Amino acid sequence: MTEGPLLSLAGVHTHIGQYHILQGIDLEVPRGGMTVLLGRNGAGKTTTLKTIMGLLAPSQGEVRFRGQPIGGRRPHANARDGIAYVPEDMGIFAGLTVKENMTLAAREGAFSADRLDWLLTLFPALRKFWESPAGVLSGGQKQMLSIARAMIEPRDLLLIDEPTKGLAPAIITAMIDAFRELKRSETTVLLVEQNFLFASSLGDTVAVVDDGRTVHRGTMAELTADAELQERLLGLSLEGHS
Amino acid sequence: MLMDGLLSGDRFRSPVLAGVIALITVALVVLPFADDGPRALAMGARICIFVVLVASYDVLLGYTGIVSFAHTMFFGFGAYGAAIALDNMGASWGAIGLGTLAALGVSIVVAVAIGLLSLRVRAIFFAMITLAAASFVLILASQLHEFTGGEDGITYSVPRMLKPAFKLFDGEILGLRFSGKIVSYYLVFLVSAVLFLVMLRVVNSPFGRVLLAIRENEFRAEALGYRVVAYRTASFVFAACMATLAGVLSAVWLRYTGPDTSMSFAIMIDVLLMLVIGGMASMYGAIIGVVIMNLAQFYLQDLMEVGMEATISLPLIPELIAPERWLLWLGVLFILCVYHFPAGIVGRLRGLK
Amino acid sequence: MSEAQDAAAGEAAAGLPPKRLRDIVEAWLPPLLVPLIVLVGLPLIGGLPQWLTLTLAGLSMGMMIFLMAAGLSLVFGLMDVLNFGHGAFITFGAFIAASVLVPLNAWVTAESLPLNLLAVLIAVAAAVLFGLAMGFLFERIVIRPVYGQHLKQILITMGALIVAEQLVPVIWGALPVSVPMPNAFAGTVIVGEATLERYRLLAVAFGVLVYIATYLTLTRTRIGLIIRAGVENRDMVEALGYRVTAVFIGVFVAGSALAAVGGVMWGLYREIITAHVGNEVMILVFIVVIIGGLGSLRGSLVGALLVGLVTNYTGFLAPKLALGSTLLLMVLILLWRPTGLYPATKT
Amino acid sequence: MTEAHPDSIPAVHPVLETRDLTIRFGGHVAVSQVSCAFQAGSLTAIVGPNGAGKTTYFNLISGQLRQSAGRVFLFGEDISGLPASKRALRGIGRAFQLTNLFPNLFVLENVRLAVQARARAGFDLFSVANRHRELIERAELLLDQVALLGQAYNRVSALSHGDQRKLEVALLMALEPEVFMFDEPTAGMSADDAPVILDLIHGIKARGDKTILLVEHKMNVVRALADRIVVLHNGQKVADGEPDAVMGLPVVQEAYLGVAPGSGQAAGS
Amino acid sequence: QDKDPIKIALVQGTSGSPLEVFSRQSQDGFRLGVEYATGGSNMVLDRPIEIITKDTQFKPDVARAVLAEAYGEDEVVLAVGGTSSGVTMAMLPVAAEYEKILLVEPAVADSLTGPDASEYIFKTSRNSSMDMQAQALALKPDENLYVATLAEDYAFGRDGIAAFKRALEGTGAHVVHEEYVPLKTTDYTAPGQRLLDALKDQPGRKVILIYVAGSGDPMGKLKGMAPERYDIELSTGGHILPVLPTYKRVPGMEGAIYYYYEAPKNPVNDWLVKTHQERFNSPPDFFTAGGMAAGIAVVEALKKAGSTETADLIKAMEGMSFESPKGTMTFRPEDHQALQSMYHFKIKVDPDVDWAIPELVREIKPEEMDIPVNK
Ligand SMILES: Nc1ncnc2c1ncn2[C@@H]1O[C@H](COP(=O)(O)OP(=O)(O)OP(=O)(O)O)[C@@H](O)[C@H]1O
Ligand SMILES: Nc1ncnc2c1ncn2[C@@H]1O[C@H](COP(=O)(O)OP(=O)(O)OP(=O)(O)O)[C@@H](O)[C@H]1O
Ligand SMILES: [Mg+2]
Ligand SMILES: [Mg+2]
Repeated sequence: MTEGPLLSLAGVHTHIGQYHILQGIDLEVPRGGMTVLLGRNGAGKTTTLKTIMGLLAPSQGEVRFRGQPIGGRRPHANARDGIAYVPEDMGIFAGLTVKENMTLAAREGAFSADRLDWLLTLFPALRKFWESPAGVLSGGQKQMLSIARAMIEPRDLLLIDEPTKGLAPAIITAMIDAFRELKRSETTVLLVEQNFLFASSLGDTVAVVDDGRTVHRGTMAELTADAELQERLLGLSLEGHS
Repeated sequence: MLMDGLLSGDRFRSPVLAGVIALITVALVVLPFADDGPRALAMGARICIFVVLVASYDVLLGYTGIVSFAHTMFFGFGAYGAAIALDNMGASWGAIGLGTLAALGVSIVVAVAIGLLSLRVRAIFFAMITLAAASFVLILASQLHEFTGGEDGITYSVPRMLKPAFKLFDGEILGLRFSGKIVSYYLVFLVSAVLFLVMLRVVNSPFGRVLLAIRENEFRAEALGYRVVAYRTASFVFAACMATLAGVLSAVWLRYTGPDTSMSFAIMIDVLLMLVIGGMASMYGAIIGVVIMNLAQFYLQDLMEVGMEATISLPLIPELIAPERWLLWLGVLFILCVYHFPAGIVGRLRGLK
Repeated sequence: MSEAQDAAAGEAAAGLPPKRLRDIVEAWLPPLLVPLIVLVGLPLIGGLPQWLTLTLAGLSMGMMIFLMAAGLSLVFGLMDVLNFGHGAFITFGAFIAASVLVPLNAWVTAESLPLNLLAVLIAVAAAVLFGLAMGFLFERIVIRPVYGQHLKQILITMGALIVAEQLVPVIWGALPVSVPMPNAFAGTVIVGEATLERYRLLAVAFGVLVYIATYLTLTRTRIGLIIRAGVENRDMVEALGYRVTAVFIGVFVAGSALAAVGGVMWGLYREIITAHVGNEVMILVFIVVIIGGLGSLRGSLVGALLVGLVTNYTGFLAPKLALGSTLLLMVLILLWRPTGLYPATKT
Repeated sequence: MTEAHPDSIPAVHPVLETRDLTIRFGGHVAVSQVSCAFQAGSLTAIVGPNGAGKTTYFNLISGQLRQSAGRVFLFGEDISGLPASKRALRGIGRAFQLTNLFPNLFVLENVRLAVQARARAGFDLFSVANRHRELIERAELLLDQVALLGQAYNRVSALSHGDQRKLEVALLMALEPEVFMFDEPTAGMSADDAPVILDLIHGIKARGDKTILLVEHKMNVVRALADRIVVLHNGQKVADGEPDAVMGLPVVQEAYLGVAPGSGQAAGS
Repeated sequence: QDKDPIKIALVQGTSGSPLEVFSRQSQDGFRLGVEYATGGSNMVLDRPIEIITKDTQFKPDVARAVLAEAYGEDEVVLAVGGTSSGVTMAMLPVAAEYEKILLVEPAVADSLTGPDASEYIFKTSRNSSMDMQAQALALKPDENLYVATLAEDYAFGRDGIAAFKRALEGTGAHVVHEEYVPLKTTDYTAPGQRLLDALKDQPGRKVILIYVAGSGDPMGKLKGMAPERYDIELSTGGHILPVLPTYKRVPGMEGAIYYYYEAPKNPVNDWLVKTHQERFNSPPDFFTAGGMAAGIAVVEALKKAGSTETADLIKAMEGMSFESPKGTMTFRPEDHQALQSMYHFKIKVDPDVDWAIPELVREIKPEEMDIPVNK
């Protein structure tokens, strides 16, 4: 297997219907690290993840996974190849129980007991509602289910779209720990996140998207250190606001 | 401005569409002058009546998202109302009026009952309940044959003014003798036009917008303060009344009413076909769908006859395009329509730049 | 679905504070309905032989309807696809039975149960093959573009139905066709004073077989889960690594094959078939599927048996009501349980 | 900061009050005997862990769910039996946690529908909707306020997640209710866009006569806006009071913020 | 100018209903009839006959429009049709309006020559009264006969049973039970049980008379309930060829049939059977025979009238007798119904024939039947 980034996008364009949404995304996700994708609402972050997962087909440019081009490959093939996806709308199956939701994610059959235990300890609510239809979960609990589902089996690459939205601070703290643990197990993560604190405490590298284009790439350390850069790229003025 | 008012501000949003609708309207107006033969007139009148029927179904299906299979039942109430009144009271305008009122009364009661009882259940259940109600009424019509003439239907006569023998005035205009047939054609045309414009107004009113909202997301509509069941029932009743009036028109025009002209499931399917081919959630779609289907019904066979004769030596093909198989091709057209023009022909025209 | 919609739906199912007794009754009543009606029927009908005849006929008619409804229920319940074209598969199944059995006349008329049975099995196999092939095409051409859109499904499958019905006379000619009944199934079993056509026994056996096979497939495999999830969110199931498309085709094709088998059985029962033979029973089939609760196989079975019994009993007790009886049954059941006897989704 | 204090208004009745509000789902009690009164001009933040019952509490107030026990009062009147639509018309406005819009209608039409509901013009069958200039202008104004005017003629289904959240808020604003209920209005909103919404909420509060309920997990937002915090935990109200006092309570620190008492640092802020 | 063709319209449903095939049989028969009656020249009054077909699509409104078109625009001399009674009913007034003849074929209902029919309506097809009278005669009714009837619950079914009972009047036979089932019934167990219950304890000869149109098979289903246990016979009218295979279950059953190609013994029928076999490779059926009768009637009427004027034609046709595949038919002047023979049959099963053979017992002549005039 080649060295180099686990996932790379070069000059990716994506259309949805007649709309030209992505207009040149360049991205490299190093193996074993966590890359954070930042950008304002409507910038094209979600579209980028969908394009990688195969839910949208790029109209131009290259998507490579382990060096192999995968642009336009069907999502199930990507999933079997080791990519897991936590969509923005969580994508849980409301009519299925929590258990069934998880069962579907464990494609190889039975759960690994340890891993399940680890996830259920991380998200205790799931244990409580194990046999309930996922539709009755609270907003945050659905979010937890979606994340747990993506992590139930070891995967090489996790694509996660805004995991912390709707989660209580306590859970977010716990999740930071969990992600650190994941990182130790060599799982690569591409994260879209608005919660800068969460992102900055986990991310190694960052890319900022605006108007369907990558406008900045660099390390997280660089970005956290440079307030001016933050201001320019992200308008991180929340602190001073209210 | 006047035009805009008549059309309730419902823009064509496509020059082709505007042209086609204008053409159809003009064609319907001058039709008797061009061809006062029975087939042409029958087609013209059928188009007018079905425009009302299909448009009223569009209010339900396209705008409110209610799938009902009982729409022709209301059409039948109207037709039988007028027919039974004319049959029993003799050919008078009073009979038509009374029949209409009685039919509207029945339609409103039945529509409110069905609406309140069952508009709360899931769409598919509602569809089944209406299907059940419609087949029940159909059987009723055939069992109450003293009243309805059963399968044979009722033949009756209409006020003198509408009979072929009647002359509105002596002499001709542009070569057309204004017989009662022509008078009743124009009567049908005018009433249909008015009903159509009324429906156009309603779907473009604030009420119409609420119907769209309910179709899209009834839960949220309720949360905004719209009482969904009330609106749905209102929409159902309104559409039922319009269908009833279309039924009256049909009864007066045909001078015959029977299950096959008014209530049968075949008409329900025709209505569906017309609506979908024309384009749902657009009143103009109803016009286009009705015209296309009627042209097909009256003339596609002739075309296929030619085709069959041309291919008579080939295997299977002449079988497939025998004139009797015109329904087959209509079915194919229909599938292609749902497939390729999900918004019907109107949607397609509007999509063109 | 939005959270509050879920919540509202959940409320309906979960109900207010648990009332123990009521819960128990609610849970046990549906399966008990059939024996209950059979029991109530006896004093109403009066005579034991009449009651026995009607009950056996009702149950076996129910089984035949179930055979036709099973495919629809499967497709409807698992894939949420409302296939108005289902009737076309029944029709084609029946015509295929005729086409197979007529040339096999020697076997059909032979005085030998194995030969008779073999003839029927060949007809069934032909119908299954046809169902598989047509189902495949149907899914690709007609159904594929309209997953998740009920309205369009109704429309497009109706279009397909028209086409299919029109194709029958092109293929088989416009005259009614007779389906020869194999010798062994032609007679009647007489039990005391009660009678039962032998053919109905075959139908019951077939129905039970199909029920068990389908039930096992659905519970022993993950297919049910994948499909249910896929209906809610296809993309997500794909993203979990399943080839939803293939699974959906599989289920649809299986449903179509079942319909065709139902058609064979129905064609044999009707003896004379026309292009409308499938469509004629569709209202009944829809009613059964709805009474049962969308997509529940068990529900369809119970629903079909109920319909079979109720039509036979009312046909005997009050013939005027016979036709309305199924509709009435449906309305009553929907008033009691707005989502049918066995609602498939648990929310 | 110009804050209207609850007690500065002569409160005959609280605007909104719940008494012993309870709902059970089977055996699970999602909201348990919550009693709370909300005064005009106040902004109350409702916080609590995921699954604490916040959204369910909102559903009970706005009528999406029917309580198993307890009562809801609006201006002293018992509205517990009213359907959601009637409550909306009486002034209970609600934005949803998970976006809940009319996906195939234009963005403008979404807001227009809400404006029209407010104007009670729904059963107007015979006027032309497009001629109600005042309704349309009002809708446009609201879209402008949430920075969505540029998208007015896009279909909602083509909006990004964050933009849909903004529209959700615009619909609530359009209803001009007496009680505003926001369920995590800024979830998924970028740092650029969230302030727009927070400004709006702040603007409503500043008018001083509206009652605002806010569910929010971002502590900095809560601190900046709320003048009272109610904490729900396992469906029960476990704390209620001034922000600083409530945030200091051990139960909040532990169960909600997930930090050992006293360490004072929360990840979500 | 004399060579202008004489136009005749066949206004029948050829699409949209299972009955469409009957229309086509009828049209084939009509052409054969014209051919036969003109000696193969297709000329009458020295003018060629031109046949125009129009599809009613089984829709009354379409039917009226195309019939009016035929009369008004195509200027046909007369029209023949339609197939279903309801649609034909709707066509009647059009004939009166255009003052031209409508020859009803193959629709059956009595009401087509009833009060709504004008002087312009003639009918070569049989009517339900004939079916039932013949059926009654085929039962050889006497005091010893006990009948229970099964029919569909609508005008057609009830009228048929009424006609049947009329036919039994004065014979002393008893109708002990009338069972009506909803249209489109498929399971006949319940009505069958009621019929058995009603009949089984009666004395004498016990018969269940089945009068159900459409393609359902009540006879087979009733047979399945073993009525012979109680010495109950079944009896029903004959049917078109494709349905006759189902009669194999009831060997020996007797009833009356409208037409079976081996039944009538006359030159017209011989020619028809031979020609049909040659051209279509199958024996003729009900509606081929009916269509042929109509074709012959039209040609004979034109010949007799010597003109194409409607008034002349009506005068010529009233009381006119002509030879058809079913022997001599006569348009009776009172209601213009063509009186005709029916055939008493007994089912014979021959393993080498695909269908059950309704073997002729005897021809029931028109004079034997008392067909009411209900104008
Ligand atoms: N189905 C669609 N049709 C048309 N445009 C779309 C569609 N889906 C998304 N878009 C547009 O694509 C752009 C990018 O959307 P995307 O969802 O990728 O943004 P995002 O960066 O994830 O934003 P957010 O932070 O709000 O989730 C937006 O401007 C959106 O309006
Ligand atoms: N219909 C229902 N049936 C059963 N349980 C339900 C139902 N609706 C909600 N619940 C449960 O009630 C609890 C409260 O849910 P709620 O949505 O109110 O939480 P929340 O406080 O809004 O959480 P979050 O912050 O995650 O949005 C949850 O545990 C949920 O699973
Ligand atoms: Mg996004
Ligand atoms: Mg919540």
